[in-house]
Parts: sequence; structure tokens; C-alpha cells
Amino acid sequence: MLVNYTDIWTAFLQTLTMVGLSLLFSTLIGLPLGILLVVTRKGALLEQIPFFNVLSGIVNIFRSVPFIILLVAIIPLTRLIVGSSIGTQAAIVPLVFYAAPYIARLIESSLLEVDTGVLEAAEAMGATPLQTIFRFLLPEAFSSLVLNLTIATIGLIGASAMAGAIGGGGLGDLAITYGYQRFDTTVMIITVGILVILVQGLQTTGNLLARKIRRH
Amino acid sequence: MLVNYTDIWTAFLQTLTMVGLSLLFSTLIGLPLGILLVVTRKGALLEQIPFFNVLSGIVNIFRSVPFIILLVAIIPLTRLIVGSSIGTQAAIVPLVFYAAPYIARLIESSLLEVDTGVLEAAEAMGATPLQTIFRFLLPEAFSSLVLNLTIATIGLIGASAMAGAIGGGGLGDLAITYGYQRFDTTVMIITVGILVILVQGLQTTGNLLARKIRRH
Amino acid sequence: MITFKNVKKIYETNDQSIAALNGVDLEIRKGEIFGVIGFSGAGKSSLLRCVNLLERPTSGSVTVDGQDLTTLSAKQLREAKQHIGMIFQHFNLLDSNTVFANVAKPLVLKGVKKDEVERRVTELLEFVDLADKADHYPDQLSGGQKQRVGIARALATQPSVLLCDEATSALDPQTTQHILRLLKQINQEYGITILLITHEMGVIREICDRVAVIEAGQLIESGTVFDVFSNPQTATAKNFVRSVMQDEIPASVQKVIDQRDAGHHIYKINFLGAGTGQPLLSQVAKRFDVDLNILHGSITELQNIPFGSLLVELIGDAAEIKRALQYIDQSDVIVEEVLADAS
Amino acid sequence: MITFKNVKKIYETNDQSIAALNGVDLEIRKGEIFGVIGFSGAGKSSLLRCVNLLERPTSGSVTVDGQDLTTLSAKQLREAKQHIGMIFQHFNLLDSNTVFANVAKPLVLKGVKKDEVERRVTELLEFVDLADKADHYPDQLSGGQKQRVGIARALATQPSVLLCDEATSALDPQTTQHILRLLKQINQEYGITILLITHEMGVIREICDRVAVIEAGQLIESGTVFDVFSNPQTATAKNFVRSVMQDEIPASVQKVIDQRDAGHHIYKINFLGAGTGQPLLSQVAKRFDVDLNILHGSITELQNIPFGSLLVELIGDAAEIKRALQYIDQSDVIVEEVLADAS
Amino acid sequence: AASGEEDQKTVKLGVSGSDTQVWEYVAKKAKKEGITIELVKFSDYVQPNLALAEGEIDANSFQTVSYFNAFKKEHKLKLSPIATTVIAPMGIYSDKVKDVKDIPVGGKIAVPNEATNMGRALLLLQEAGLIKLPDDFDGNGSVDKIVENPKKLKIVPVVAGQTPRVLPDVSASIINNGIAVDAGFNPIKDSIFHENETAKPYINIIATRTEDKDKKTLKKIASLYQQDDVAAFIKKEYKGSTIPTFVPLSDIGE
Ligand SMILES: Nc1ncnc2c1ncn2[C@@H]1O[C@H](COP(=O)(O)OP(=O)(O)OP(=O)(O)O)[C@@H](O)[C@H]1O
Ligand SMILES: Nc1ncnc2c1ncn2[C@@H]1O[C@H](COP(=O)(O)OP(=O)(O)OP(=O)(O)O)[C@@H](O)[C@H]1O
Ligand SMILES: [Mg+2]
Ligand SMILES: [Mg+2]
Repeated sequence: MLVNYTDIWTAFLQTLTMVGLSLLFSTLIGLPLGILLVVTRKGALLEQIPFFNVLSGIVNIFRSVPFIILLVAIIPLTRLIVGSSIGTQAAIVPLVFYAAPYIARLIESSLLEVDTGVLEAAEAMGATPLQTIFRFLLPEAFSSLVLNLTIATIGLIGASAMAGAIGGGGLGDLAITYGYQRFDTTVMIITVGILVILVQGLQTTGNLLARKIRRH
Repeated sequence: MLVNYTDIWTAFLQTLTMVGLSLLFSTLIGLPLGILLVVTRKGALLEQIPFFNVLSGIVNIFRSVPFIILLVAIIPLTRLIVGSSIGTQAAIVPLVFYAAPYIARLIESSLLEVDTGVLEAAEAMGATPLQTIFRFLLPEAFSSLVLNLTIATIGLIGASAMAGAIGGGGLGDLAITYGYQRFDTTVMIITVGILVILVQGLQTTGNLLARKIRRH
Repeated sequence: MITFKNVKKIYETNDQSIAALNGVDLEIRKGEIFGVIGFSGAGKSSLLRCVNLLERPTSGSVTVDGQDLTTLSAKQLREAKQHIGMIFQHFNLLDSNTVFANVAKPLVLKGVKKDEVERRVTELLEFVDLADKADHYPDQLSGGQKQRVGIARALATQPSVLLCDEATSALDPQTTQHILRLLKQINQEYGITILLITHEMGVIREICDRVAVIEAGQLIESGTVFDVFSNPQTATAKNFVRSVMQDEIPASVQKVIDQRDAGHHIYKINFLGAGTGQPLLSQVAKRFDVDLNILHGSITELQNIPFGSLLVELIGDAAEIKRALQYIDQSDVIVEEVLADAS
Repeated sequence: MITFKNVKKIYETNDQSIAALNGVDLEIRKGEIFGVIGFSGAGKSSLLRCVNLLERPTSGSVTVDGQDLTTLSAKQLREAKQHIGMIFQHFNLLDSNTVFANVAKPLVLKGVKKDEVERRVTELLEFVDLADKADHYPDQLSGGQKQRVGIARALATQPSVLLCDEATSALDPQTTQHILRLLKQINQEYGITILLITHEMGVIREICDRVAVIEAGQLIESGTVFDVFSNPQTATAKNFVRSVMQDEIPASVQKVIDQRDAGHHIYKINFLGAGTGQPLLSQVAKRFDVDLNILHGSITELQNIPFGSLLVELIGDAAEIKRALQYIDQSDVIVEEVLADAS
Repeated sequence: AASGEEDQKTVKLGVSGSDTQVWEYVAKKAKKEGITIELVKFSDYVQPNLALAEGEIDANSFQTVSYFNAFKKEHKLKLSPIATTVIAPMGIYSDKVKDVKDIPVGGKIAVPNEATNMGRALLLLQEAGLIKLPDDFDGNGSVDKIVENPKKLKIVPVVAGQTPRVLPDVSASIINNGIAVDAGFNPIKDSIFHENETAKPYINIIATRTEDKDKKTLKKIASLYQQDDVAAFIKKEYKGSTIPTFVPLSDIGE
């Protein structure tokens, strides 16, 4: 094996850091975007069709750019935010740019499934748009949101493997640089194994949580 | 510009081929998987908890492996199926392995939102499991399925950019090899521009279709 | 309080325009309980939903408390809506919230303090007899229980207008009675205006002051409950009244009538108000040489005035019957002869 | 046809066990229309849903046509269910399907040929008066229209058992009447067994042969509709009967009674069957020196037997009244005195 | 980040992905001299130079002279080599033929897909007499630069790590030295054709920003690398397939 367990442990922590923080930030950005995509569309609470079209277009642009190119394109911004364009922290910025629009779409898809009757009730009660969103829309979509965020998180783990390009490290990068590029099957199996366990744990937690929220 | 328009056109066609065919196949695989994930889970139509756990685990495994490693890991299979491990067609196989479990999860998430009352109606009518799936579950989830498949398709376009690794070509690869690695900004802008238009078109179509199905 | 002026509501579907409301003019007074009846699909829900703009009228105007809601700013509209409670036909509860949280929702939206919310919700849940279900979720409730949650929620903020769309359709008679008394009580105590849609004439009889009949998107009749009940003008109104008054002659009774030979005469006697206060029928029996056989009918109170109709067979000599009828006619009842079916 | 043996259904929630059915024994005969009444939350829907195993009984057994459904294979169970139609309390229509497709669904599942489906669905939609809505989607329908789609769907396959959970709760009296007649008709023509849940005693009166009263998960009373109506044993049954029979003395009438001085006597006369066939009251008026004043009540038919109760004031000399009462007692009616409220 | 001070004792050094053992060895030596070498691993060939130019790292060691020069020119960067390290000859490998002459007409040749490696691969093909490139070929190019292709070979660019893996699917594959070793080949013995062992453009270098090229610490590191024990370590580690090449910078045109 070309690496030792300390390297693997470091990579594991790097993956956790990258995925954890970028999940946090991209949800913080993606959630409002997703909500805006739902409430400003035609016939919705805050119908603003031009705004919706622009927003949806921007989200699409970020969804279109291959990750590696996104990574380069936003280097100036990355440097501005984390003071460097390399390393684990620097990887978080492009990951957020990659995941936030993705999460926005997943959240949009969840929120669109909320029963219109409930939104009518909100309307009839004279709920403000914010109240409608936070007290009706989000709670009602919660179990679906959890499942879709689980999907997004696992997608982020996949994307974080590419963060090696800017020295971000992480398990995926270890698997690629040693397991793939250097034919070290042991490293490959160990790192992929850890990734599988991580993903397994995430998906199971997501399922259980969604089930608990849904109560059936 | 380091490439000519014929190259871009070729790459465009390659992207269309890869994304189109891998979308087709991964939906053909992912849809049944997603359905199985929904109907075999606890308390569902065909409750089979051990089967569900195994299936969910397998899906998780494929979701865990970084794309490039997946690509290598299934080379023997790729070779078996398309007779070679390189080229556009060969890229389709790993793309399918990448997208099918992803689509399965998205479909699972859509189907779980179907109103239980409708499933009760199916049960009361003595619908067979297949009838319940095709005549109740899928039609009721259809608009959500369309949106989630749109998300998956755009994800596939992103993944197809990595298909350059095995000589798959495509717009994403062009953007990376010329635009990114060789700093040909013109190629980058053109290819990314085409990708943006493609994604924009897909998302708009998806939205319109979902809206039409939902009828509000 | 609530005024409809030539309100039209047209739903556009792919291939059709459906005029759910087709020029409705209506005025509901402050503090009144106003009932709307009509066949399924007549436009009742559409009418109700135009009041708080859940449906925007296609044309015409609806004013509440003198305000044309369509002219208000979003903020003003929200404020106006906070004074309009609504009980939905399909409940529209939040599945993700407990019964308690569902009822508390409008209070929380208004920013009512936590212990005040607690107090009020507890009180409301006791009113609708669901105190023990406070922590349950809607999908753990029976149909009627869900409806009661919807009722409690609509009353939570003590609105000044209450819109009830079939508010008791899923409830048993006793619970219905209980809820109606509650509505009547808050109507009297707080002067709340109630617009109430129902299929059940019993509900109208029980608490409404005035009633309107809607058919195919048009108001075809309206008036005090007493007027409409005692003297329905349209076929639809007659139908509804019949459903509560057992005004229709049942098959078995009709059979009896049909089997009688020509010498028998059956009369429908409509008692209006004081009519029942006099021992009319026994006076007839005493004064004339006729026998009276009550075949069918009912007598009841309506807004504190006894009211009803009976199907009575007069047996006896034709001349004597004629004289008896003249006597009956002089009192304040309406008599008409019921003939055997041609068949 | 349908037999419940000591059926219990316990719902487990986080912190509670709710016994929706607590040992129900019941037998419903082939070709019978059986009604179940009870308060909201009493367990009616749970009972019904145990018949086609939408809820599996926690213990006890339910057999349909001699078969214990819980022992059947999945395939046999599906086949058995195809003969059991169900009208859901909350309709459970497919939002993604048109009205036509919704009604056609059970036929399509059975593999019925396309033109036969077409024919049958068209016929059913005409029955429920929705022919013009065939191409509409459920969210374009009114509440009652949705319910009618549910009814048409349940009847599509001409099931041998029909389970109706509040099948007419969202319908106006006339449409209800129309649907009930339809049910009665298919019951008589095809011998279909109908288990029907309702809050509306009018529905029971209209078409049921037998009726059971459920309270807190237990059957507390059951019998022919006539028996239960004429002689309800339990408070709950009395309540329900009262709701249809206007058996309760309304406030205004009670006021009249209370205001009468001691010399006045008010009696409730229960007519059972033949009783109304004789001109009883006019005979009394003629034979005795008393005046009869009908204050309240109703008479109607019940399963082809006239039946009802009237509140009658006898005015006159005490001894004469006594003699009159003795006379009344000899006929087949039940008389009891109603006293003024203590208040 | 980097500091311009003369007595800087911590150096951030960019390396490529897995190519770290030698530098870890050198880092241990440097530690004894009071210099801390912090390795920054990239899995990409673009970022290490950009990061260097931006001052995010102090030096890098992952590239050939050829790539370095092309990159520098194309991106107008002020970077300079400070020492040579190794040469890792690229080779042509095949499952099917023993000699490049036997490569069939229309055969597929897999080459690494990123620009300099591809250019290098094309030059190797030219050297093997299979194709012809223009005279002004800058070693940085793509398939369409080929001017003569008598065997009508199909050049298939794949990611470098894939070149050994596709051998069953191609007539021949051009594999970087390091990758060939990792894949279990001996580049000198197993290849059917390989680069001249002293091919100057493919000598690897340590690079830094031009302004820093005279810094003592960096020079010290360079000299620590170019010692015999390191050469021995390299030979042992790469089983002789990577050749320590410590030549004056003038040899590579500086
Ligand atoms: N899924 C469930 N989880 C927990 N409790 C339930 C569930 N379903 C029903 N119950 C409870 O079981 C009792 C009986 O419910 P059921 O639906 O049978 O009543 P019902 O007689 O049909 O009432 P209604 O006339 O209001 O529809 C109620 O107290 C209800 O709250
Ligand atoms: N969204 C809609 N799109 C198209 N048609 C509609 C829509 N909503 C209602 N309608 C139609 O408008 C008419 C009136 O509907 P409404 O809901 O007001 O009836 P209703 O009187 O409340 O009936 P019910 O007593 O059955 O609830 C019906 O014919 C209905 O089909
Ligand atoms: Mg309605
Ligand atoms: Mg029920």
C-alpha cells in the first residue's frame, strides 16, 4: 500500500470537512433559491415571472458548467473568500457553487409537491409570504426535502472527489490518485470502502428521518 | 481557437449520443430500481425488508464510488457490452452505472410522495402489484418524475464531461481539454455556451411538461 | 357586511368555460347567519371562496365590511383575511402538524403569545371534543375528527366573518347540533357574521336567519328561512324544503291513497305559525260528522314559530267534508286536496 | 355474507394504543343493506375497512362470503377484492386521471374490453349525472361531484358487496335520494350486499334493512331499522333516531308546555304500524269531550309501515281525559305523558 | 502563503497527486537542515503552475521542461526552473504486436489526453516513424497537427491513467513512465518503443517564480535533491524506470 492509515484518516477528515461545510453553505444558498423558484413561478404565491426566468436561467448556467471548469472559473472568488485557491477550504467554494443550484432544483421539486389545499389554508388565514413558506410549505415538504437533501449530499461526496484538482485532498482523491492512477488496489478498496460506508450511513439516516417525519 | 466548428459539432453530437443513450438506459434500469425501492420498503405494497436493504445497499455502493473509479472498475463489463473500453459508446456504460442508481433515488423520492389514499384505492380494487405501479403510482407521480428526471439528465451532462477520460469526447471534454487545460478561452466559451443552452432548453421543457401534467 | 355585485366566476378548462357563478347579487348583513343551499356543483363553494378571494371573481365585485378586497394592497388584504375565518370543505389540514399545531396556526401567525395560544387552543379542542387528540396527526383522525379540527382552527382567531363550506357534513347529528349551537352562541355573543353552505336543510333550519338558493351559478331564491321554508318558490327550494319537512308523500302512503275508493278525500294541511296553537283538527272532528286520519307529515318549530304540514284523510259525507274544509280554511292554515296517482 | 367475530383493531401511536374496534361481532346477510351509525370517531370507518382488509384486524376474524380473507393468498385476496366495491370517505380519486379514467379504472384492471368500458362508464356517469364532466380532472370538480365519481367507480365492476363510507355526505338531498334509489335498485336487481356507514339517519331510513349502532369501538345496538327506530335502547341510538324523527321537543314547544297551567296534559303518542291507519285522534275527539291539539311530531313511512310520534295536548275534564287515554291505549299505540320542565 | 524573506524556513511545494515518495524523502533531509517542506498534492497539471504564479505555493515539482515552457508561454507567467530532477521515458506498449512496424493499418493508438503529454506522445510516434508532425511542432498539440499518417492510425486520447487499462482495446498505447511502472511494466523492457533516455524536453524540473529563483532556501532544497542518496532512493523506488537526471540548467536551455 502506497499510503499509511494516517493519510487515509486525514483524507477522511478532509472529505468530511469538504462535504460537511459545502453541504451547509450550499443548503443555505440552495434552499432560498429553491423556495424562490417555487414561489415566483407562474400562478404561485409571489408570482414574478421575469424574476423567475432570470433566476432559473442562472441556476441552469451553474448546472451546465462542468465541475472542473466551474472550479477554475471562480478561482478569483475563491481566493477572495478563503484567501487561497488551493487546499481543502478552497475546494469548498467551487463545491458550493456546484451544489447550491443542484440543491435548489431538488428543493424546488420537493416543494412543488405540496398540496395546494394547504397553501389555500395559508392564504385564507392571511399568512404573509414568509409565514406561508416557513409555516406551511417547508413543514409539509419536510420529509421529501430530507430525502432530496440526502441525494444531494451523496452527490457532493462524488463531486468532492474531483477537488483533488486544487489540492483539496479527501478520500475520493486518494482513491483516484493512488487507487486509480497508481494501481494501488488496497488503497482503492479501503477508500472506496469508507466512502460506501459513509454513503450507506447517510442514506439510511436520510430514509429513517424521512420516514419518521412522514410517520408511515 | 484551437479547434474548428466541425470539432465542436462532433463533440455536440457525442454529448447528445452519450447523454441521450445513457439517459435512456439508466432510466430503463433506474426506474424499476426506484420502483422496487418504494414498493419493497417497510409497510409498502410488496414489503420485502431484506430485499430492500440489499437493493438499497447496492444502489448506495454505486452512488459512493467516484465516477473515474467506477469507470475503471467496470471496464471488463464495458468491453463485454460494447466490445471496447474506449470511445463514445464505451463511455455510455459507466455513465449508465453512474446515473441509474442516481435516477433510482430520484424516482424513489418522487414516488414516496404519492398520496396513500390513491394506493388504498388500488388495494381496494384488487389491483395487482404491477397494476398498482403502472396505473396508480407512476401516473400520480408523473409530474414530479419529469422534474426529477430533468435534474438527472442535467446531472448526466455534467458526468458526460468526464467521459473524456476514456476517449468519449463530447462538449464537456472539449471544454476541459482545450478550454481548461490549454487555455483556449474561445473554445471554452463556445462549448460552455452550448451546454448552457442545452441545459436551459432541457430545464424549460421539463418545467413546462411537469406543469402541463400537473395542470396548475 | 358582505355584498356581491353581479359576480361572475368562470373557470377555463382546456376546451370549456364553466360559469360557476353567473351574475350573483347578494347582501349579507352584519351579525347574520346566512345559509346557501343548492345542488352539488351549483356554485356554492365558488361563491364562498370569492368572499376571501381564494377565487378571484372573473367580473363583478365582492365587498366585505365595505371594503372591496380586490382593491386592497397585499398587506391590507392579509389583514382583512385575518378577520375572516374559513372552514374548508376538504379540511385542508397540515399533515405535518399535530392537531394542536393545526388549530394554533392562525394564532401563531398573528403572533399571539405562547401561553395565550395554549389556553385558547385547549379551549377550542374541548369545544370540538378533541382534547384527547391534541398530539395526534391528521392522518390518525377519523373524517369527522378532521372536520372538527378544521372548525376549531377557523374559530381560533375569533374572526368577525366566518365562512363555512359544508362544515358539518362529516359529523353525526349530535356533534352537528353541538357545533351549530356553538356557532349560534358566538354569533350572538360576538356578533360574528356567518356565511354557511350546506346540503342539510336541518342545518339551515337550526341556525340560519336567511337563506339563498343557488342553481347553476345563479341565485334563484332568497329570503328569511321561514319564508323559504313555508313558501318555497322554485323547484329547487321546494326540493330542499321537502327533504327536511317530509313534505313528499312516501310510497307506502301514496299506495294507501291510491287504494282508497273515490269517496275518500285526502288533504294536505299547512300549519303556519299560530295555527298549531289551536286544537284545529279535534274541533273539526267534534263539529262535523267526519273522521280525520293523519297519514303523514310533521310539525315542528321554525325560528320559534310552530310550523308544519300534515296529510289528513277526511272520511265522511261529501257535503259534510265540504263544510269541514270551509271551517278549516277560515283558520290560518293552507289546505289543498291530494289526489290519487293516475297510474 | 359478512361476518365479524370478536374483531379488534388497535392503532398504535407513539404514546397511545387506540382501540378503534373493541370486540365487534356482526353478521350481515347476503343481499341485505346494512347500515352502521355512530358518532364521529366511533370506529365506523375502521369497521368498514376491516372488511376488505384495508386495515387488518388486530385480532378476531372477518369473513366475506364464507372466506376469511386473512387466510387467502395474495392472488386470491385480489380476486376477492374485485368483488367488493368501496366508496371512500375521502373519495381517493386519482388526480392524474380524468373523471372517465377514474371510473374506468376498476374495469381496466379487470381487463374489460375497451368498448365495453366505454359503454359502462358512460352509463355510470349518466347515473351520477356527470356525463358532461367526463374529460375533467378531479381538481376541477366540486366536492359533491368528486363524491359521485367515487360512487360511479365503486359500482363500475358490479361488485357483489359494496362498502359505502359516508357515500352521500357531500351530496344535496335530491342527489342523495337519487343515489340511494340507485343503490336500492341494484340491491334488488343483483342481490348485492351493501354495508353502509352514515351519519344521516335519513339514509338509513331510506334504504337500510338492518342497522347497527357503534360507540367507542363496540356495537351497542343492532336490529331491523324498524326496531331500532321505533324502540331505540341506547342513548346513542335514541339520539340518532331523534335526529330524524324530530322526537325531541323543540324549545318553543317546551315553552308552550311550560306555560300551560296544571290542568293541561300533554302526551306523546307513538304510532306503530297499523296505528295510523285508523282515524284514532278524530275518534277520540268525537267520543270524548276533549280537545286535541297537535303540538309537535311527525309521521312517516318506515319500510312500508307508517310510523311516527306526535305530541298531543288533551284539553278537557280530568276524568274525561283519563277515559280518552284508556281508549287510546287499547289501540296499538304507545302513550306517555310529557311533563312540564321543573325549571 | 509564501513569504519573500530570505530566511524563510517553510516551503510549500506543489507535487502531482501520487508522485510524493521522493519528496517525502527529501523533506526528511531538509528537516535536519531546519527547512520544513510542506507538500501540496494536486491531481491536475494546471493548478500547480497557476498556484505557483499566484504565490499560493513556493515551488513545484511535477512537470517536464517541455510542458513548463509551453504553459509559461501560453499563460505569460514569470516562472523559472531551479533544478532538474528525473527523466521518465514515455513508451509505446502493446498487447498485440512486438514491434511498432507491425502496428496494423487503421490501428487505434491510445494517447494521454492532456495537452503536453499528448504532444509528447505524438513526438514519440514520429520518432517511431509512424506519423509525421510539422517542423514547428511545439510539443503541445492535438491530433489535427499530424501532417502525415501513412497507416491511417486512429489516435484516441484518454486520461493518462487509462492508457495501460485500454491495451486490450487498441493496437498500441502510449504510456507515461510513472503510470507504466505503477501498472506493473518496466518501461525499458516492456515497451515496444520508448523515448531516448536523455530526451531533453522531458527532463523534469523544480520550478519557482522567477523573482524567487535565487532564494537560498530553494537553492538548498534543490541541492538536497540533487544528491547521491536521493538518486539511489529514486532508482530503488522506481526499479530503474525513472532515471535521476541532475544536469545544469543550461542543458535545458536556461
Ligand atoms: N391511523 C390511525 N392511527 C391512530 N388512530 C386512528 C387511526 N385511524 C383511526 N384512528 C382512531 O380510531 C378511532 C376510530 O376511527 P374511525 O375512522 O373508524 O372513526 P369513524 O367512526 O369513521 O368516524 P367519522 O365518522 O368521524 O369518520 C378514532 O378515534 C380515530 O382517531
Ligand atoms: N378549478 C375548476 N376548474 C373547472 N371547473 C371548476 C373548478 N372548480 C369548480 N368547477 C366547476 O364549477 C361548478 C361549481 O363548483 P362548486 O365547487 O362551486 O360547486 P358546489 O356548489 O360547492 O358543489 P358541492 O356541493 O358538490 O361542493 C362545478 O360544476 C364545478 O365542476
Ligand atoms: Mg362545494
Ligand atoms: Mg369515518
